[in-house]
Amino acid sequence: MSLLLHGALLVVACSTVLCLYRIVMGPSVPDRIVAFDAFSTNLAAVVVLLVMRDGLVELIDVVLVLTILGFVGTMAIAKYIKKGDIVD
Amino acid sequence: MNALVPLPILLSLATAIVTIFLGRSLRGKIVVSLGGGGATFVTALFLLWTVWSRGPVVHAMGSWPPPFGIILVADLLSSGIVLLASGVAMVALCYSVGYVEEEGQRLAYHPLFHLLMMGIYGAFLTGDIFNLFVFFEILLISSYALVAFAGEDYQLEASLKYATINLIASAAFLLAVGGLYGVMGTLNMADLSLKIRQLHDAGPLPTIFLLFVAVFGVKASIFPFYFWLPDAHSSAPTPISAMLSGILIKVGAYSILRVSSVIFVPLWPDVQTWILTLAAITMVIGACGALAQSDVKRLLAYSSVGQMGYIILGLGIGTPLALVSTLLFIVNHALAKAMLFLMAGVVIEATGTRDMGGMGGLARQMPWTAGAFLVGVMAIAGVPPLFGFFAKFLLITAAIEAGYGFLAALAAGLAIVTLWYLFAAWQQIFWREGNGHALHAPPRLMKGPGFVLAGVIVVGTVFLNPVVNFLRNVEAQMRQPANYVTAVFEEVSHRSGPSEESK
Amino acid sequence: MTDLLAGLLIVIGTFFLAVGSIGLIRFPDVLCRMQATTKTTTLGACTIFLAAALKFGYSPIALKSILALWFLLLTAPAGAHMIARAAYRGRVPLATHRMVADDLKEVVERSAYLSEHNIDL
Amino acid sequence: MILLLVVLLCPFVAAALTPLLARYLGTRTGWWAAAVALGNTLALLSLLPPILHGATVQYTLSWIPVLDANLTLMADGLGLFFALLISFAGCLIMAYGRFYLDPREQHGKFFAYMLLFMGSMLGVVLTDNLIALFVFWELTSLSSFLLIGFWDDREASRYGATKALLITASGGMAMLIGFILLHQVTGSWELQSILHQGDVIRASSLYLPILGLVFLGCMTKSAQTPFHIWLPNAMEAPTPVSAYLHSATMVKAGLYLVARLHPVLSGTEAWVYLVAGVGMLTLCVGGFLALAQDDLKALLAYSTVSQLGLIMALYGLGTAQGVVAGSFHLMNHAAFKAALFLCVGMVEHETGTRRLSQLGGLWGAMPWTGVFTLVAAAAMAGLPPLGGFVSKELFYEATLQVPEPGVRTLFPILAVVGSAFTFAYSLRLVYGVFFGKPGHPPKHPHEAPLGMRWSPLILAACNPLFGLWPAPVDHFLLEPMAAGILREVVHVHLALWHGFGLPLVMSAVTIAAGLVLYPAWARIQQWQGDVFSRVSLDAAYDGSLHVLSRSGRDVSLALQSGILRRYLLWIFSFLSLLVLSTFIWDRVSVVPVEARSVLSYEGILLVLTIVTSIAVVLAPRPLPAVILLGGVGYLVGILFILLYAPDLALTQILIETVSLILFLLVIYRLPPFIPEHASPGRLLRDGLFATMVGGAVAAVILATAGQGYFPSIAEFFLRESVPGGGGRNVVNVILIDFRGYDTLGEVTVLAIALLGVFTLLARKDTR
Amino acid sequence: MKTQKLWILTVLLAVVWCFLSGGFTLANFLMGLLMGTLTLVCFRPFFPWQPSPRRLLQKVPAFVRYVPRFVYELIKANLQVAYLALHPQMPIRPGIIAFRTRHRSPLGITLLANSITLTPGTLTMDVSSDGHTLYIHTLDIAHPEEVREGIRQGLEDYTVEVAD
Amino acid sequence: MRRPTTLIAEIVTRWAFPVIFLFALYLLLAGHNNPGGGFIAGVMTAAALTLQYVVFGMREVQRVTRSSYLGLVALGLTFALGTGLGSLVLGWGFLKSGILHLTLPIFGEVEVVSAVVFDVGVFFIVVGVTVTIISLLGREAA
Amino acid sequence: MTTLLAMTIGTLFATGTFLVLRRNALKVIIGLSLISHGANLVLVTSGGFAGNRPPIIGPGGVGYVDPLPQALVLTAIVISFGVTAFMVVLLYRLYQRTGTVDMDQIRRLRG
Ligand code: NA
Ligand code: NA
Repeated sequence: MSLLLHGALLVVACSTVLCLYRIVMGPSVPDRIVAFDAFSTNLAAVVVLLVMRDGLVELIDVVLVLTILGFVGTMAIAKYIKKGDIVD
Repeated sequence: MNALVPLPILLSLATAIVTIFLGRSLRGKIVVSLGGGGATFVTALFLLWTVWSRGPVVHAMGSWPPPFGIILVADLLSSGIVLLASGVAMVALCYSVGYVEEEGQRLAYHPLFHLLMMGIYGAFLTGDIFNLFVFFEILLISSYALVAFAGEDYQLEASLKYATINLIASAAFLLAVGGLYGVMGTLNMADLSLKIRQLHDAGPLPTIFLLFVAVFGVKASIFPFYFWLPDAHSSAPTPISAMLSGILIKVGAYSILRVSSVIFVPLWPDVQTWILTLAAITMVIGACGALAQSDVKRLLAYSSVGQMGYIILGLGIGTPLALVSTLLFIVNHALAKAMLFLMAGVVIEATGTRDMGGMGGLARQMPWTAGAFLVGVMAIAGVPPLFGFFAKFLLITAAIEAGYGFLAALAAGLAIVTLWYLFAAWQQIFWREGNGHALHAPPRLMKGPGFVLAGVIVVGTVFLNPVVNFLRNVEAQMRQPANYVTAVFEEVSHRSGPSEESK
Repeated sequence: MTDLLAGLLIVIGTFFLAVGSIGLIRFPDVLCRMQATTKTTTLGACTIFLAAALKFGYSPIALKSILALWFLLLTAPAGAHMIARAAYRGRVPLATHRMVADDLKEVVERSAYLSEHNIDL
Repeated sequence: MILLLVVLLCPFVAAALTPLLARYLGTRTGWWAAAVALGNTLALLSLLPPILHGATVQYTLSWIPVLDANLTLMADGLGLFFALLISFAGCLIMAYGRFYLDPREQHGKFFAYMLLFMGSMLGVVLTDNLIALFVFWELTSLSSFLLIGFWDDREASRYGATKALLITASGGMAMLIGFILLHQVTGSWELQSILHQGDVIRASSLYLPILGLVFLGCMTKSAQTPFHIWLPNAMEAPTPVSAYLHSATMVKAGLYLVARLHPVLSGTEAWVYLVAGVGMLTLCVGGFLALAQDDLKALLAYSTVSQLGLIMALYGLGTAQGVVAGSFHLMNHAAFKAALFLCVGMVEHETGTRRLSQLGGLWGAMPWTGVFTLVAAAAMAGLPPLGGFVSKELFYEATLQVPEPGVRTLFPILAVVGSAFTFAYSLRLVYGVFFGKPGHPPKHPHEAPLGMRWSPLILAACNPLFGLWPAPVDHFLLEPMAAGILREVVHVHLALWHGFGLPLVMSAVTIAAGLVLYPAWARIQQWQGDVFSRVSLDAAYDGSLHVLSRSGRDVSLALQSGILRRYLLWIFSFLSLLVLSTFIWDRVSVVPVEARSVLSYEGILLVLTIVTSIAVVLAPRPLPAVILLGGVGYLVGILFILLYAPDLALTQILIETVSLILFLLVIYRLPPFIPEHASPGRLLRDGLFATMVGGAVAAVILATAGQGYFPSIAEFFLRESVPGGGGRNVVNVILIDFRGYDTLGEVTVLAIALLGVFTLLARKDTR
Repeated sequence: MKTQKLWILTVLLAVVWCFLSGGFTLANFLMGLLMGTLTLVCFRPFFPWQPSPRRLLQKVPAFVRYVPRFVYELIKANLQVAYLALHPQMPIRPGIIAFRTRHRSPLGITLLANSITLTPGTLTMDVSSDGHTLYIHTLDIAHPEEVREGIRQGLEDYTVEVAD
Repeated sequence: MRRPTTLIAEIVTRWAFPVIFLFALYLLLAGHNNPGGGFIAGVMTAAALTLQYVVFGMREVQRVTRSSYLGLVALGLTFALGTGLGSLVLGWGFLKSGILHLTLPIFGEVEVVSAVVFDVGVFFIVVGVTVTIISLLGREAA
Repeated sequence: MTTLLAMTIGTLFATGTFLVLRRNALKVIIGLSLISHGANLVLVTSGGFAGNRPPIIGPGGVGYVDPLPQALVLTAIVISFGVTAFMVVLLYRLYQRTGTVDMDQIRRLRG
């Protein structure tokens, strides 16, 4: 199980890197937001995996927070992007 | 009695809260604000009296014993400077009532002022290095807000630059605190003092000490960290300029004094050369800047840079005499520079310009203002018999005695330059033929405070002996960090709170 | 048994997360990329949440995982919808050469026209 | 004796009262001031008897005993002489001033300053404590500043005031350092004690610095070449001020101090060469300059310079004879020069001009003034039977008996040359004003009012008195004074007729040479004009101030460029320099403590953080930059999880989201990133700086993190959290209990931020 | 106002509270009721939705039918995306189609829209201001009407029963 | 009236909001024993309110809440200062926390820590500050 | 861990510094945020990495990491948030009044 979790963490961490690639490369702002959203979801998964690996009950709140804030953040960015900002 | 120690801080906070609650009621805000300032001043008096008669007083927050809980320590140095700060603050507050426009006072002026004071008192009183960071931030952010208070372009600009530079300093502060904690495992200054004395190998502590000096140097506006000062001090609303120049920059000097006299005592030689070098450059820079100014507030601001150079120089020389001179400089500059700013505000109000070229001939219409301004000019320039002279005199003596002939000569030479630009400024403002414009009479509340400070300077000169004697006691107490440490740890045995019961 | 199931779910979840990210990289325009993330990334995360719930049984972790799962399912589509809308209205270049239909174009152009001329219907 | 204190404080108190009294007294304020001075004179006279018996009068008022800075008052012959001079001259000149000042002038201010000066000057000569002496010394400079600038609407007055202040204060500063060194050698600030330690001082390695620095102070105050340049500009002051401060008293403060320190500093070659040398030089330079002046007050100013040089030279000879001669000439000079100033004042008052080129033939219109001037000028020229003649003879005699061989021939020659100039300009003064062609003054000349004539009369009358009947002077003034200087009993016997000798020959030569020089004044004037238009000490003074202020402006403009980035470059580079220096000089070692290895995914996350933060830098627009910043924040939150800090992770992620929204709300209104137009060189430089900062920070971390020289206090928190704080989340218990004070501060910061934002946004007006 | 009907919301919130506090105990539930009430008191106007308990009960069977259908579509969707994302040629025919929905309640529209987003190849992009037309981005359109029909039968039939 | 966002966003937000707020309350109350605390709860609440602003628009939310958050800040500061001063007046020194052990019928053994009041003060301040700043800026941006 | 973290923090400081040295004031503020992230990480790093469970007292009470730096960082995070918020608004106002965010043009105060 621990090995599996370690592997899973590795894969998800790499997947996070891919999200980052999209955040950095865009090309458009909505691309970045989508990537950002995926990024935070991936991070939530990372945390859950960590929780499972170490049995740290205390960290589970972080998952909820990440999920919630991913949503809040996405909504906010989606609302406040300007036309001029959409395309780089 | 120990409960007296946190009172200046808490009173300021309470005053701020009440003034927030008062919403837009102008009269109520003014009454509460002045009342709170006055109460703080009285508390500070009591505190100093207590410390004078009983020795250092320590208050453990939450009754957690040091080094675990945060403690506030009132020794002669801290309680003395708290009194000084609260006095100047009271004067500046009275001035503010006449100076700050009604809308500003209805907005957040009063709470911000008291929160600034809270930060200042906290920084002076705390005995915990991280808590010092917190209070620094309190005083800094309120000063950013106050500098930008009237919302003019140049104020916003000054505030932004001021904040940027100080944010970097804050990061460096955290770096230093982190380093210190990593090495020493504690944050309490007294505990640090004890532990550092036990060390045989200083390890990375010199690095940390220098970082602290640099961080506090930003607050004290030492070269090359002073860039924010001319902008911020000249742009702020006048009573805030008075507070910033009079009191706030002293926090930096005070903190250097604290960490070097309590915590890093054995490491002093590692930083002394740096401090002396930077202080010397700071003195020169301040003089250079002041020579170039035609804006009266900017001139005063640069003069503050130069004066900080003197203050830090005395601190760097570090002999008892030098430290007494530094303390005397602090007192002198706090009173005189605050007064000069306040009077500059009066003059600006009267003439409607900050450019000294546009003033002139005011001595005829405003002889008392001219006189008070002259007292301030003399005090800063160190013209006898005012005690600014004695600060300068002691500093030069100390430098010579310690073998820093060059620094003594530099200090003396720059004193002449200071004399020159200040007297020239005074002449420009008060002499010459007036430009014939009708003067706008400033409210009485703006003139009175300056006269009070001028009076304090004159009376202080007459009764200089008790002042110097007090400062020598302050210095003697500072020189014996053991007293400080003992006072802090005696606290443990004295207290018995609920935590004892639970053990 | 639960461990085995949880392990399986972890594998599935991880797989979908990875796929979501790959889709995010590979798809030609923002709307297609969104298709990848809203579905696969959300499902991947949900699967892993479920795995945690399964692994820890009736426990605070499980309950919170389920809550997080529910929350994710509730909000992810709404978020995607908001982004897609903003993207389209902000005229993000789409892979139009591959698009076979666009029913929204006319509507958006009309509303843009209305708002440009300050017409409030 | 407390009388001493009364005498000293009386002028100060009177000065403070004067502005108030002036409201009632109006133009009669001068009488009040003169009365104060007269009272002082009488009081001081009452001290004469004990001092004649060789005693000193003392009184100590402790001021700052902890610094040994007390008001130790001491009157001996020297001090009392000066005090009498100051009070008596003050009395006469203030009485004169009452008429001199226009009724519309600010009498209150004028006499308040005059009294302030009188008190300060009395302080200089009556204190025994060097610190107190310095205090009064500087106060005389200050009051001189205020008095020169009395007509502050005149540019020249302000210039003169500043010049006098700067030069005398600079010298004062040097003198202060000299005093400090003197204190180091002798261990005392009291002259009583210092004056006993002549041998110690002369033997000390600090002797030369002390001599040089203290003498620098005396030179500036007494307008010795090359610091004489302030005195002519000081003539912009009202004439009573010139008479009082700039001829009779203040400029003699330097002489006083030289005399006072004579016992301990003289007796070396350095003393003679320096003091007498400077004095002689000043004598000649002053005379040479005086002859060519057109402005009467400028003529008198340079003449004062010259005469002060003469006295300085006499004191510098280091002989008892020199001291006696110098003291006597000092007395004479006070009498004739003050009289001359007052006379010039009357001429100016009545004719409206001081220019020799506009004056002439006034003898008929102003006979009294003419007589006074003639007598005083004759005394200055050294003609018998006046006091000036006697003192000049003594001067010659003293120069002939210099012990130092190097100057034994030079000094007499210089003495004659200087005196010849004196003769010449005295002649020019009298002849140019009262005889010769009538001039064309702006006002129709007539005699000055009677009240104005009394003071010059008394002063001028002193001159024949000193020459014809010197015995009382010998006995009551000169002997105690010389005794005070030399600290031994001196017998003086002055006589008008000295018998034939070399001095008399020299006097004859002087008069002859003076008569030769007199007609040459116009050519000398032209020559001086030519030279000084190209090079002069005044130009050097102005130039150095100009250079100073311009370089100040250049430096501050270069540093305070207004460009934030430059400030930050300074700060960053210095911070890193400080940090890195310790790794080199203090040999701080970088040996990281590795308590934990890095797991693969942890590594990835850390690298991801690094990459993301670099991506922030590369972001092309505000929005991506802000989103990437949020990404960094989230990643930092995840790092907190890796470091087992759930509270931190929560806080970090929350704060990051809220910050993101804040940024969004603002960049919604901000313009896009402007192109930086940064050259590759600048980018490289910034990159290097950034790397240096990052490296310094990393070095600090590696050197400190987890080094743990002592066990952390954290154990206490872990132990006490549940029993003492009632919570299992130790971080939270620390936050709201153990270190609740921090948290209180932290939320206060938030509240302040809000107040700040509130204020910023409440100001509705926009550009 | 229909304050009396708020209790059902309070109970729902209490359940959420139990999830949060890590267990369905009486103490937690009571605390949850308290907190739920607090929430409703503080932000009362944010909750215009007033469910009646009876209607809620009526919806249970529909909900039970909807959930498995939804999960099935969800898994199908993911496999499809995985296939498309990993396929070397990426055989997609994207496009945006308008879809008129039978839903009239906001809740129903939202439920449908979210379900569409989470299911195969479709993503709700926009909704017309009257709420009756959904604009759906589709990854692989063979024929627009086919897609519409798929949504109608695959999801809308079920969601209409649940929430309308 | 034009919608600031869309119907879907509004409905989802109506469902999400109470959960977020409850979660915030949970973090506030659990903070002494679990991750959380006044600050975290405060920001969480602020995030929830921000979500409302974003989705429903500034005007609508202000119509609904109507309250001044500046007062909330002052109230929070009063709480924080009050707990400190309370213990100071009682002679325990500033900010001394008291612990009360209670045994209640259903809840069992409950520990009431006075410091939690302080934490609640922190909560108020954080909510007030964050929401006010965001709404002020939002009003500017609108 | 220490070394890699030191590198990470160093990078945060370096990138922050680089951004702070840009002309655009927004970049400056973003740079400051990066620097404060770095500073917060410094604090948390300072205690070293002994321990492998969060400082929440539970059964089997050993192996907790040092809680004090965490508390300090929390305070520091909040403070830097407050200051950042203020600065962002300050920047906004400055832009409103001067029409520029170019720090090379915001230089009325000099000399
Ligand atoms: Na907490
Ligand atoms: Na907290």
